[in-house]
Amino acid sequence: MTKRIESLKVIDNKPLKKDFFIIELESSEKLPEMKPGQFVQARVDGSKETFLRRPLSLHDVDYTNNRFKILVQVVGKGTESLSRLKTKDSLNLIYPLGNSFSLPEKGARTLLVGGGCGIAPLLYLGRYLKSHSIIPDILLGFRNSDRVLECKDYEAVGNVFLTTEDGSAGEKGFVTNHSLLGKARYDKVYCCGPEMMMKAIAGWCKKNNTDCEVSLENLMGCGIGACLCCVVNTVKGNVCTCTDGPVFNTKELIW
Amino acid sequence: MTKRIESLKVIDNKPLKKDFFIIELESSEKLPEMKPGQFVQARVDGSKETFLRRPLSLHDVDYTNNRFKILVQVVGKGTESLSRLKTKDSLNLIYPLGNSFSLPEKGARTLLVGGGCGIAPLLYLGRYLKSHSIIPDILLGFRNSDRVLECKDYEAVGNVFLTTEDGSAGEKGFVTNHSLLGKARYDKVYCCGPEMMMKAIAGWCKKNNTDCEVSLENLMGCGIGACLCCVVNTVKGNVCTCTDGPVFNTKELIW
Amino acid sequence: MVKLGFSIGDLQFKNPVITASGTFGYGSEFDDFLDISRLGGIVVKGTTLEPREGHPYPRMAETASGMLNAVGLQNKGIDYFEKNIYPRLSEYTTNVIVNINGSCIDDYVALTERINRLEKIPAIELNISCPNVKMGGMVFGTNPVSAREVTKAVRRVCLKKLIVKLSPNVTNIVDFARIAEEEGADSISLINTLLGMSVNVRSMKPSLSTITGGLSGPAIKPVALRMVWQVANTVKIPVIGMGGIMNADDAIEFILAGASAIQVGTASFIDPLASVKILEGIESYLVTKGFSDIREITGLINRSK
Amino acid sequence: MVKLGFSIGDLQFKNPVITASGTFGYGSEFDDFLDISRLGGIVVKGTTLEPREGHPYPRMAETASGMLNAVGLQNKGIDYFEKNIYPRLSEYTTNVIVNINGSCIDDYVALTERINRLEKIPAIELNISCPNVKMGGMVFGTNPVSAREVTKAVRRVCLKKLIVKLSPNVTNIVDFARIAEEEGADSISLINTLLGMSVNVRSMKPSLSTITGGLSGPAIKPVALRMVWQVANTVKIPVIGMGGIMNADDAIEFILAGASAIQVGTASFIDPLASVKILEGIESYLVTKGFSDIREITGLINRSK
Ligand SMILES: Cc1cc2nc3c(=O)[nH]c(=O)nc-3n(C[C@H](O)[C@H](O)[C@H](O)COP(=O)(O)OP(=O)(O)OC[C@H]3O[C@@H](n4cnc5c(N)ncnc54)[C@H](O)[C@@H]3O)c2cc1C
Ligand SMILES: Cc1cc2nc3c(=O)[nH]c(=O)nc-3n(C[C@H](O)[C@H](O)[C@H](O)COP(=O)(O)OP(=O)(O)OC[C@H]3O[C@@H](n4cnc5c(N)ncnc54)[C@H](O)[C@@H]3O)c2cc1C
Ligand SMILES: Cc1cc2nc3c(=O)[nH]c(=O)nc-3n(C[C@H](O)[C@H](O)[C@H](O)COP(=O)(O)O)c2cc1C
Ligand SMILES: Cc1cc2nc3c(=O)[nH]c(=O)nc-3n(C[C@H](O)[C@H](O)[C@H](O)COP(=O)(O)O)c2cc1C
Ligand code: FES
Ligand code: FES
Repeated sequence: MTKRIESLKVIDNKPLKKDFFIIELESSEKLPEMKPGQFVQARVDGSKETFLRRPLSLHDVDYTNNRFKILVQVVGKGTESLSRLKTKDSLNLIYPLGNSFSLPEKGARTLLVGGGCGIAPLLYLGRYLKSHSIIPDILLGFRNSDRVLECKDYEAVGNVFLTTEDGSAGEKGFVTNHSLLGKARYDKVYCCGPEMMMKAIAGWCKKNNTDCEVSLENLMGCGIGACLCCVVNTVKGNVCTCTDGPVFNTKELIW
Repeated sequence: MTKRIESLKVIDNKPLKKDFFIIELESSEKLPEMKPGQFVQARVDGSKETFLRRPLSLHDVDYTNNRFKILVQVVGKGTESLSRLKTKDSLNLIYPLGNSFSLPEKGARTLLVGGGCGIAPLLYLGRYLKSHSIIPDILLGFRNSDRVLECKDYEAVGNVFLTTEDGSAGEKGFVTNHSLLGKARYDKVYCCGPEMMMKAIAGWCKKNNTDCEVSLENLMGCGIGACLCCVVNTVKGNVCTCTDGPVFNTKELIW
Repeated sequence: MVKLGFSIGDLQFKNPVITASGTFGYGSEFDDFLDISRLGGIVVKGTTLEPREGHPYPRMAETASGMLNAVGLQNKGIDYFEKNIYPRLSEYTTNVIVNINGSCIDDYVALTERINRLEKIPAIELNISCPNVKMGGMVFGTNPVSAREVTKAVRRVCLKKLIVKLSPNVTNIVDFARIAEEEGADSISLINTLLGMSVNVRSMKPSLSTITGGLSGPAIKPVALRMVWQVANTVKIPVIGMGGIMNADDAIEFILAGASAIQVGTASFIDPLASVKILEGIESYLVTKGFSDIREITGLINRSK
Repeated sequence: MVKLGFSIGDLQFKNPVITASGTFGYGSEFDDFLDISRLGGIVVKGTTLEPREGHPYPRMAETASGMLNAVGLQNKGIDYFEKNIYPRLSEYTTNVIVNINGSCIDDYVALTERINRLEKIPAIELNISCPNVKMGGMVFGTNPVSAREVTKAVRRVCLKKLIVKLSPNVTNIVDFARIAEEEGADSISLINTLLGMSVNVRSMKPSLSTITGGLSGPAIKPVALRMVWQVANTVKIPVIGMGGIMNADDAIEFILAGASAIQVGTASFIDPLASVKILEGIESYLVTKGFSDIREITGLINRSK
């Protein structure tokens, strides 16, 4: 899979609730093959205060039109600057980067768990699973109803369940508190979100003997395996999140 | 005269020939008194590569609408970034700064000489002179006809003469070569442009016993007299261009 | 209300935001923009015994997130200061500190004695990184022996609080901090500018008339912060941190690393209101985080180990 | 065609653009983006005798126009390098230089001897600013005595061209350059990272697991340029300049200040094509300015005095 550096056209930048927004990008060339879990490194041109690129997951891919989407949450200077991109602006990316979520066995009972901006890669993963005839449960956690994103897209690929920390939408509490986890049984769980959440889900999976893949959001210097800044400690020692990950089976991680 | 820091509304950003453009700004408050020769310190928000503000002269002032214009030439990163400002963007300024051109004696035969972006302050100066019933000759020098700006505004305040280095418009050569300087006699000359040009004009004035004021374009750290980086050597020692200038009578300068 | 004060010995500062020498003129340059008496203090321009013209133009070059300067201590000398500037300065209800500079120890001592008699100046900042000195061109602030000598000599005569301002252009900043403390400094401020350079590729010449100059601004913040942290972990006297502080978050980094107060330098060139905004930002940070006294967070990263 | 080549002794480089150690992996990370054989050379990751895991995450923090890293020399050791990486590297038709690191002089010597037998490696870059060493924690590159010892010991066994890479965290860089030259270095490269620090004000903790780390990027360029200029004016051997070079203009500043070649570091993280763009930019600068050989502008600012 060849990586490339390209300035893509911003087709649309749609603000969602609160600090979230979705940027749709178009390449002037044929898109390379891009897998769920992979990410891009976005250059932030509009901000005096950022220096490095910012890693962002593939949210959805439309090969027909050579377009894809990223879903971003404003957490600091870089994402704030990206939120100001307008239709017709361009965004310089290095992509596609990283490994990807693995395909579960046929008929596997599958759960996707996402929190905050960690929900971003799950849509494209859901579509991918669906194309392989797997309809996952999708459990999404948010701070409060102000931040609950429209879930229509997700509902098209699976059965969506919600939690909010304050109970203002869906069940109250963290994703790990959701009643689903008390009832259902899964063969495979995919999870992306804050580290604390991923660790909790990994713990639950371990207890239930469920295979679990997480997508890590480690700080990145380069995104291409050159700086060794993004490491995570695994059973094989320190490996790069950007090339050996961002997706890891939790069995490999020393958490 | 009180200085202020304000984010002004960009009413218009009109590209002129080649690298020149005029930005019109509007204040939400009543404009302070602003004199010809004074300048603003513009914050360059859109550029990763600039750190300090950029000094720019008042090109024209419209008190009725609380608007004023700056005329800018792209020479580097900061001016390039300013050239991309759009209507409705905002531009943060500290203004008005510096001293101003002095009013000549009644009926003084007056010449304005400008080169490159040094023509910027001369329009407002011309209006000011006109309001005091002085109609100056205005001698403008450009690299070549590609860069000759529309002179209608200037023609409204004086008699415009042109030079280009390659003779593609007006007389050929530098402003100092213009035949006007061989014929006419002046009591007062005002000059702004590249240092070499100003020195040449100052030399001509000295020879002809003509009083001469120049507006210096020294590099500035702050624009408000705090950093002492913009100094020019005068008969009184090193003084700040931003507070004691930018306008100096050439008699004061050690050139 | 959050408590923001700190003190150097018995000298109280109402808050930890001070403006840095050479970047805030004599205060009056900023009167149009802010009420200077709100600040914890101001350090005025580097002052010398005799008037100085400074270095020739060009003295300044912009760099990535920073600037180089080669002002060369241009100032009108202590006589002029005492007669023409001091009277106005003494009307501010904040601590006005004089930054002193000399070409030899005698100069520093003589200057200190002159300032001793200025009642409204509560402290001296001893700048020991002046590049032009007698002793074989060795810079005071980068030679431990001369750093000790000048501090000792000034301390002997100094009736004010003595703040020693360190140069960052050294292998081991901690050595110099120890020397200052041993010789009786009441406080240490750091960092002064890093020695840097820039070349204009159009003209193919150095950007500064002096070739090298002092680097300031956010570019140097990581180095400044590291040195402040090292020094704060070494000495018992209060440390005043500076170097690239542009906003409240930057200031808080220094405080968390152990600085009792901070100085705002180059930031004031870009935003004359920077110092006041930083003060307000520190206050609201403390409120948001639920602290009632800034001292609860001073050096916090060292305590939570 | 403009002449861009330079040489270290009899070792020819086709052009002066080299990638810096620790920022270009082993080259293969960049194969998708550029033809590495176009470059003057590449310096591979810092290599040690034994494999190293490096420091714990977090190892990186963004700063104004720069970044801090605390990678801590993570690498798989010389055995792995020789067996698994060297064969592929030796296919590039450019100079592949190995950056060597040790905890004590014996390590450096042993590593040098291992590299001696790798035919396709024409030069060693001796990194003497490794922070973890035996001798009382003193860093090789900031102590003149140990800097001399390690250079001498490596030179004694080294059959390759020896480039000594200096640490900028010293009072007087010229002392270290002289030592390297006296002990037989064929070239000097500088600067390595400046020691810096950053604090996360949200978590109120240091940003790096190691608290302090190495600062790189445009922020440090003025300091790097100053040191390169000082060193180029001192030694006769070729100087390789680096520190914050992002584009051709930056590179040309170093060359005008006296660097015979430059290394591109952090820039490659943001633009993997940076090195090649810099090469092209240097070439077109020379053409525009009417020079036919880069050596006409090497150190030009020192000649035009
Ligand atoms: C592989 C990968 C995929 C990602 N995908 C997405 C995505 O699809 N959508 C999305 O919105 N975000 C995603 N992220 C996270 C995103 O990269 C960060 O939120 C972004 O880089 C923050 O940049 P900023 O300039 O806005 O924040 P900064 O101003 O740099 O930082 C603001 C605050 O957030 C903290 N912070 C920043 N980045 C991280 C991080 N990675 N982990 C923990 N704390 C951090 C900082 O320490 C600081 O306190 C992904 C990260 C990775 C590694
Ligand atoms: C009081 C005053 C009034 C001014 N009024 C105007 C105006 O009305 N319109 C206008 O277009 N410009 C004006 N200038 C000049 C303007 O400030 C500079 O052109 C601008 O700051 C350059 O910024 P930049 O980021 O585009 O260039 P940079 O990228 O900073 O520099 C590009 C190149 O230009 C050189 N350069 C930059 N500034 C100067 C300078 N001041 N003198 C000599 N060389 C310089 C640099 O050394 C470099 O080689 C004025 C300057 C002063 C001091
Ligand atoms: C233009 C300028 C002039 C300075 N003059 C002095 C001075 O006279 N005495 C002094 O001790 N420091 C002087 N400094 C250093 C600052 O006080 C401060 O130590 C340094 O700039 C780092 O802080 P900053 O990055 O916030 O600017 C000067 C700095 C600048 C930029
Ligand atoms: C992530 C990272 C890792 C580095 N690893 C090494 C190393 O192993 N050996 C070494 O000599 N220098 C190392 N360096 C320093 C660079 O080679 C270079 O000297 C420094 O980054 C300054 O150049 P720059 O500003 O262009 O990056 C590293 C730098 C970075 C940013
Ligand atoms: S981000 Fe640089 S190696 Fe992973
Ligand atoms: S620009 Fe700072 S004093 Fe004039």
